[in-house]
Amino acid sequence: MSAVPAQGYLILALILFCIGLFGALTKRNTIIVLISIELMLNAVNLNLVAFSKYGIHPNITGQVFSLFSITIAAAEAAVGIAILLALYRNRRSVQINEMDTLKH
Amino acid sequence: MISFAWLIPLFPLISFMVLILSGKKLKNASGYLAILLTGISFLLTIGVLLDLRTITEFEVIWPWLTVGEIEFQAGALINPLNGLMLFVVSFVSLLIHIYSLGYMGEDDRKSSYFAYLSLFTFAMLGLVMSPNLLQFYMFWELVGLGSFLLIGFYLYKESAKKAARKAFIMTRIGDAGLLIGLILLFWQTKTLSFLEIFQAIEQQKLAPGMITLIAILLFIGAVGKSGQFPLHTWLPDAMEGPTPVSALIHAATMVAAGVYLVAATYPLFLASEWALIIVSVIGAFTAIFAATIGLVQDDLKRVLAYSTVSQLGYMMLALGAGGYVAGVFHLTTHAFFKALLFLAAGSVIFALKNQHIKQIAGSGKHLAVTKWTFLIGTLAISGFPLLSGSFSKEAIFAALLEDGQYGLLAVALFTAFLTSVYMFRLYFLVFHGKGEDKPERTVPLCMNGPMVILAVFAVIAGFFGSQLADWLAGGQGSFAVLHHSPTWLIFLATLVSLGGIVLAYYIYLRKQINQEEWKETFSSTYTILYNKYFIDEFYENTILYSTRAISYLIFYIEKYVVETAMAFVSGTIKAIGTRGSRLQTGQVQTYGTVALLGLAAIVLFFVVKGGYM
Amino acid sequence: MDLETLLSFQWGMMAPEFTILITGVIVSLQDLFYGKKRLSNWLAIIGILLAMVFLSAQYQHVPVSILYDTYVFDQVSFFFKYILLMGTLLILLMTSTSRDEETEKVRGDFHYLLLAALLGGMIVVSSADIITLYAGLELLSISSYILVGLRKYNRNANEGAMKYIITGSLASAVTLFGLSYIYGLTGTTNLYDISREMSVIDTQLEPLAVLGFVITFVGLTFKISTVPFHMWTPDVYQGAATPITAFLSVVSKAAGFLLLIRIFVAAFTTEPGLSDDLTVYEYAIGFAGVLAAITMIIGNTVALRQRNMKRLFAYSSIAHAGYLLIPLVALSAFSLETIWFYLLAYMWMNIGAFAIIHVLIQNHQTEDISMFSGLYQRSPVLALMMTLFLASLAGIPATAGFIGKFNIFLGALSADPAHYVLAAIMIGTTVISYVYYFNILVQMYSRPKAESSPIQVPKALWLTIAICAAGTLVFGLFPNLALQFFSW
Amino acid sequence: MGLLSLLLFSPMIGLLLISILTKNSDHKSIHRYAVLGGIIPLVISWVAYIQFQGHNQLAERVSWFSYQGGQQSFVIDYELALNGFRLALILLTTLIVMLAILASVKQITKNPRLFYQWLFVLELGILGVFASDNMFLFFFFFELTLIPMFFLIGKWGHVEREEAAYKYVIYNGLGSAVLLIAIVAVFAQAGTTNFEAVQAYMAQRDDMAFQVGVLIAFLVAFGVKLPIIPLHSWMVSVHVYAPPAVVMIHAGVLLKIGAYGLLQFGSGMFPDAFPVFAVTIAVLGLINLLYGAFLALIQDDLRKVFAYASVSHMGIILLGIAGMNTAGYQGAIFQTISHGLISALLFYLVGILILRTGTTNLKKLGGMWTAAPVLSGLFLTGALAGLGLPGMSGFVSEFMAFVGVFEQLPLFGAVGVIGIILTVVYFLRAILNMTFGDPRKNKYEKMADIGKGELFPAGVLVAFIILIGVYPDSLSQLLQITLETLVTGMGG
Repeated sequence: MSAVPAQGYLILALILFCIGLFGALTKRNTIIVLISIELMLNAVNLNLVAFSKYGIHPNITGQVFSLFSITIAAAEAAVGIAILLALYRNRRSVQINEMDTLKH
Repeated sequence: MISFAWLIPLFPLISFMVLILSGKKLKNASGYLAILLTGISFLLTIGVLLDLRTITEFEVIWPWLTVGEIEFQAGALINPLNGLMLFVVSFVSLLIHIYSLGYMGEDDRKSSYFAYLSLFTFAMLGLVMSPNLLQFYMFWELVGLGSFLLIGFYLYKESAKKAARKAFIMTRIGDAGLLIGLILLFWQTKTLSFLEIFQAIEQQKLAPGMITLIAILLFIGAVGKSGQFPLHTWLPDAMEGPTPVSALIHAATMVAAGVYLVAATYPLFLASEWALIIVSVIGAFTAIFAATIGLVQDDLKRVLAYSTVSQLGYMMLALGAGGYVAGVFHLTTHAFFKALLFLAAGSVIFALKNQHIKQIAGSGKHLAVTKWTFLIGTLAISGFPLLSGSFSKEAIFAALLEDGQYGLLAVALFTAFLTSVYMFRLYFLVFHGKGEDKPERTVPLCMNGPMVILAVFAVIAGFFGSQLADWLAGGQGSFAVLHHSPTWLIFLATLVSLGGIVLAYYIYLRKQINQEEWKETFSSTYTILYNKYFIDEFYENTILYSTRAISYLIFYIEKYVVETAMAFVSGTIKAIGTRGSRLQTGQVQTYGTVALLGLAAIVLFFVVKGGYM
Repeated sequence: MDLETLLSFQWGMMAPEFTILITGVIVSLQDLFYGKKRLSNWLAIIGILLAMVFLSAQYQHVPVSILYDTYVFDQVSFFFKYILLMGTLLILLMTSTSRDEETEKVRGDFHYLLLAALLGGMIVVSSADIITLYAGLELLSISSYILVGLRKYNRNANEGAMKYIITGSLASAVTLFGLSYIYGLTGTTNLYDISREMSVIDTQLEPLAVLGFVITFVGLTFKISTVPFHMWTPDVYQGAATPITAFLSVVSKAAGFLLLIRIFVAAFTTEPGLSDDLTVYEYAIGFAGVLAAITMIIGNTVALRQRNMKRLFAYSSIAHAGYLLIPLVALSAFSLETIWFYLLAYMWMNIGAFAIIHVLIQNHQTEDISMFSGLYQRSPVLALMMTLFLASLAGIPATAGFIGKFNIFLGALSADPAHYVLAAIMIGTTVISYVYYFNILVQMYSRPKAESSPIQVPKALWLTIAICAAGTLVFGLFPNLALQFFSW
Repeated sequence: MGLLSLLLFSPMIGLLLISILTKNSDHKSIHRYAVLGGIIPLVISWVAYIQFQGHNQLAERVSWFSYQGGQQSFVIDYELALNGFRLALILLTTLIVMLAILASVKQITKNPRLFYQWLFVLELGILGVFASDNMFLFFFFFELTLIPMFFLIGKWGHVEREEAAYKYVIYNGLGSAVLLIAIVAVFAQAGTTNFEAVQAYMAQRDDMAFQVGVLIAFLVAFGVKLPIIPLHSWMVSVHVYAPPAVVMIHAGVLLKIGAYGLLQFGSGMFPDAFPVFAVTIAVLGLINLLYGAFLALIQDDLRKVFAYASVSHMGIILLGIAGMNTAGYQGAIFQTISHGLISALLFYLVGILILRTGTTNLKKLGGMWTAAPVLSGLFLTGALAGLGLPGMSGFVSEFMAFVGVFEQLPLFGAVGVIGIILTVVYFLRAILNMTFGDPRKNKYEKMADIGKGELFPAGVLVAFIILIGVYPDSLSQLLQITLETLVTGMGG
């Protein structure tokens, strides 16, 4: 057993998640927002791995799950960047707060 | 013959339907058609009366309306009282149909006129032969309709419109009482048939208080129809109608229907002391009250109208004092002489085209037949000895005396005095004096004829008092007694009547008593009387005003409460929409924040709910 | 896992999925090498039809699961796959003769992306394992992101796609976070195992179970666009091309609802539940009622203010999602039936309405409500059809929408305890919705026509509209067709 | 297909005739086909009447759809059946729709094709409401009337027609919303929506609180339709702004759904709980009666007068229902039919008046009789019928309603009777101001009287009004069985 209890990982993950969330909701640069979201996903991965190792029923599934989630996150990020590129080509800006022609 | 009695009202109905549907084409023939059909009714009535000497009561009924186990019926009930009324109605109606031929001869809407007249005759005939209160009520309303249509016959006149409306509404107020009364009676006795109701009363199935209540409610109906105080104001205004109509409806028949109602349900009233007292007091008050107004009115027909109100008060007074026969007797004689007076007045108006007695002063003397028949009528109503009015009035006085109502007797006598005064005022003013206006047209035979016939009846009808009592007793029972006056009372009555005539003679013909001076001395009294005690104004300012006030109150409730509530609801919905839409800023991070806050709120809720905090 | 085990699974059951997969591959290759757009369209349509044929063979088949219970074929998956396939088919029909210049350029992408999204949806529908579920969900989502942004020279499309992907990623992070807790508590990702573990869960860990439930649920509200993850809907719907909007509102939403059913109903309703004799589901689902209420109110009231048709339908779609949450809150024996029927009805009426909007947008180059003005004079049939769809959306009888609402109602009121408040809010907001639906009717029938030129309606679009109208009407008049079909 | 189904769907024939045959026709032939389409249901409904007199309820039942949920099954069938009340309402519907079509021939000039199409859909809905034998089907058709009415008001109405149409939709939508909740609540308990089956279920279950709750919902739902104060403002707008031909149907038939519903749903299904509401309904009835009457007294628009008169008359229906006995129910039913005929007549005449003068503002009208005696006479006839003159249908119904309410609640009855004095006042005020008086006040001196062709619908309505008034048993015999079922459940 490790010296660090399971709660430690969970709390770290939670903090990481919140940092990501904060970044995603406040940053004006869309790239940063996408990165923040990656951070949130990674927090989840941390959770999964921690549960997989120190959970009530430790097993390998959690790690498998995290592999899936990493892969999917990568795809998501790629699509995100692609869309951002298209947007940038049209608008010459990556500022997220300038994307507000669609509203009300 | 009597088994066909139910056919009597149908002829006028046929007349009405034919005239209303195709009257325009019939033109002049319409009058003759109406007369013909009314004449058939009259002949049938005579036939029925002949039968009635042997058969005292005849009833024919059909189911009319089934309500579960209750069955309301329609049909015809012929008993002596109804038979008498049938005779009066069909007879006077026939005469007036004939008279109208002349009076309305030049009117464009003659066919409508005769149609309405037939409708009224139908309704009135149906009314007096109703075997139950429901049918009675229905025809009661229908005569009101006839009256309404005829009052408003000159519909291009604003005053006619108002008068018609007023008549309908005022009588409807009374009708509401009648309706409540009859429904109450229905739930008490489970029937509306007159005969069964009387049985129920005999068997004392009803609580005394209930009887009183019902009797008073029925009486309210009678008050409305018979123009008794306080619902009398429509009757003088009803003079806006053509004069024959006033003669038929507002003198002889319909207004007497109230009296007839009390007479027809007399056992009910007899069972309640209070009801009788109220009837007699209202009657007496109306009698004197209307007579005083009649003293100062300047419109020929209005004087007659107030006289009618007053005489109807007499009849009520009689009935209230137990003078059943006296009341019905006076009803009958009144029908003749008042119809006569109106017809005579009608021919004055017909000839002179004016009905203001001061303006036409004396011009009546150019119309000989009219003058003499009017005089006969005036004498009769004033209670001049040996004319019909004197007999029926004496019967009333006798009934009052018998009942011990000395106060009311005094009132009645004083009213009789006033009656002679105002009637002879009318007579002297119209038919004596300078008379500068020449008649514009002559009165045709078809108008004079009915007047003469009625005059005959006005003279002789009084002699049949005791026969009438026997006749009525045949059907109704113990209360049908004709009271006979002691000699002193006859003497007193005659004195009172003659005194009035003499007074009128000195004031209006000899002018020895200066009326102008009187007017000034009693100017306030005069003003009050001239303005009919300001009753109309009083109603205007209280009932009408408050009705309108309530209307506007509700109008504002509608406008501000109901509509505001609605606007509030729709405003709230719109406001939510606006807020929600404003939240949609287009900033994706706002969207995320909202979601996060939502999540946080939910988590917080569960944390609190689970008790972890 | 050796080959023998692998072959022992009944792969035949996956024939529809394979068909879609293969069609997708073929279409993408075709697009790459030949670039014949019309061909792509027909290929996709044929593929879906084929898939439907394969699927039909599974009617009344006993439930089967493959890959160690990660992928199941049961009644639910069967019926929802039907909706997904049918919906996509209708949308493909709708676009088959599209004149839209912008979609023309990207036609091929459109087809295989649509098929990919469809495949994602089908995987979601059949998954019994969180991992597969998640993979399917993301396949659906990512394809949708691209679909929205497909018109890459259109600023609105860019913006919509960007908003979509940011909100979507946020939501999927939240979902995953919740799912990770569920995994942590039960040590498994298989829904059946989870449900078994949930019934023996340690009392101390109950709060965590509730937390996992709630967080996952909120994350998934993104997919069905209900409060609180609903705000992307109007922007994305407006930004996307009309057929894609239709796809999002019908197919993607149907998959989303099944996801909710799969995860929550399968995994959290086992007895005995928490220490106070409630299952986790019963304990926690109440909040979904509140979400449903707010969703219905927001969706319907904000829609009142819209003039842009796509935005209006976005809010309407939010509101409908709110209605659909009710059967989940008032969980009963026929909740599933109810949701399915409603989604089916919603598919007919919404795709039908979008098809007409699509036509009008192409004819007018505007998305304003005024495009409907005088439609009755220009094309009575189109106006009549639109009336039918709107009536159905508003829940007027003789349409499938009415029966759908009636089912929800019956479910809400026959549950124990009966959800009178939710039912009242639902019906009350439905009445509010009359106003904006009827606004369109007024435009069509009472306003002077905007242009006198006749409306160009491609034949395939007529077909779409006709099918949708028939569906709306038939299922409105003879709901038993569907209800009997469902309860095999 | 049974006769009732045939009747129910017969308006579709008219709809199809109009839709298929008149694509490019002129207005004249459209009107002609519409008349034809209106006659078909009329004829079939009379056939049904004849069959019914042979004691044939013409019931039909086809299973429609059902749910299996756990132990309970929920069944909804397509069930139609007649009773006297329903048949009377159906006859009223087909008649008034027919007459409304005749009225439309002159009054509807804008897009008559679409007008008639909606009109036939509306007729289908109304017939369905009255023919259905279960609550679901009732609601189905009830709701179905919403869209056609919305258009008929919103497209062919006057001035504020669209506001009126929206008001109509919102109020009625809310009303039917409440109705749906109640229906489904009952359905969820009983597993059926058949009227009789529900009654049997409720009698055996004996859950007073539930029944009272459901009844409150019914009261609100039908209160919107009837309408009961304060849920009435939509109805006034519709009366004023909808085209008169449509108001004929609206006031003549549609509002009657409220009364029908209260009786059928209230006392028909919850005979034990319904009497609890006797006093409430009586109070509401009185409020309606007086509120409507007082407002009708001061309106300057003839249509508003008639609208508030309707409100007032609905009070009498409520009073009759509050009687909770045969007489009261029969009065309410009579009033339903009678008011249908009378308001159809009045609004038919209003339509003609508008054709002549373009206005119904009483301040602008006056002394009309000289120019148009027959029209004025008909107006007067209508008003007299409305104010309950004996010999016309209004009296019979008012009388019975009052007889009914007097048994248990004499005080309410008395106030009600006094209230109907006001009826006379407002009707005469409006009609006499318009028809009587100085002809020089008539700005439309040259207005034509009612034409020969236009006389027919009015004549038919007057004939029915008088028929019922003179020989009410013609209607009451039809109702006996209905009333027995309504009342026996209540133990009296």
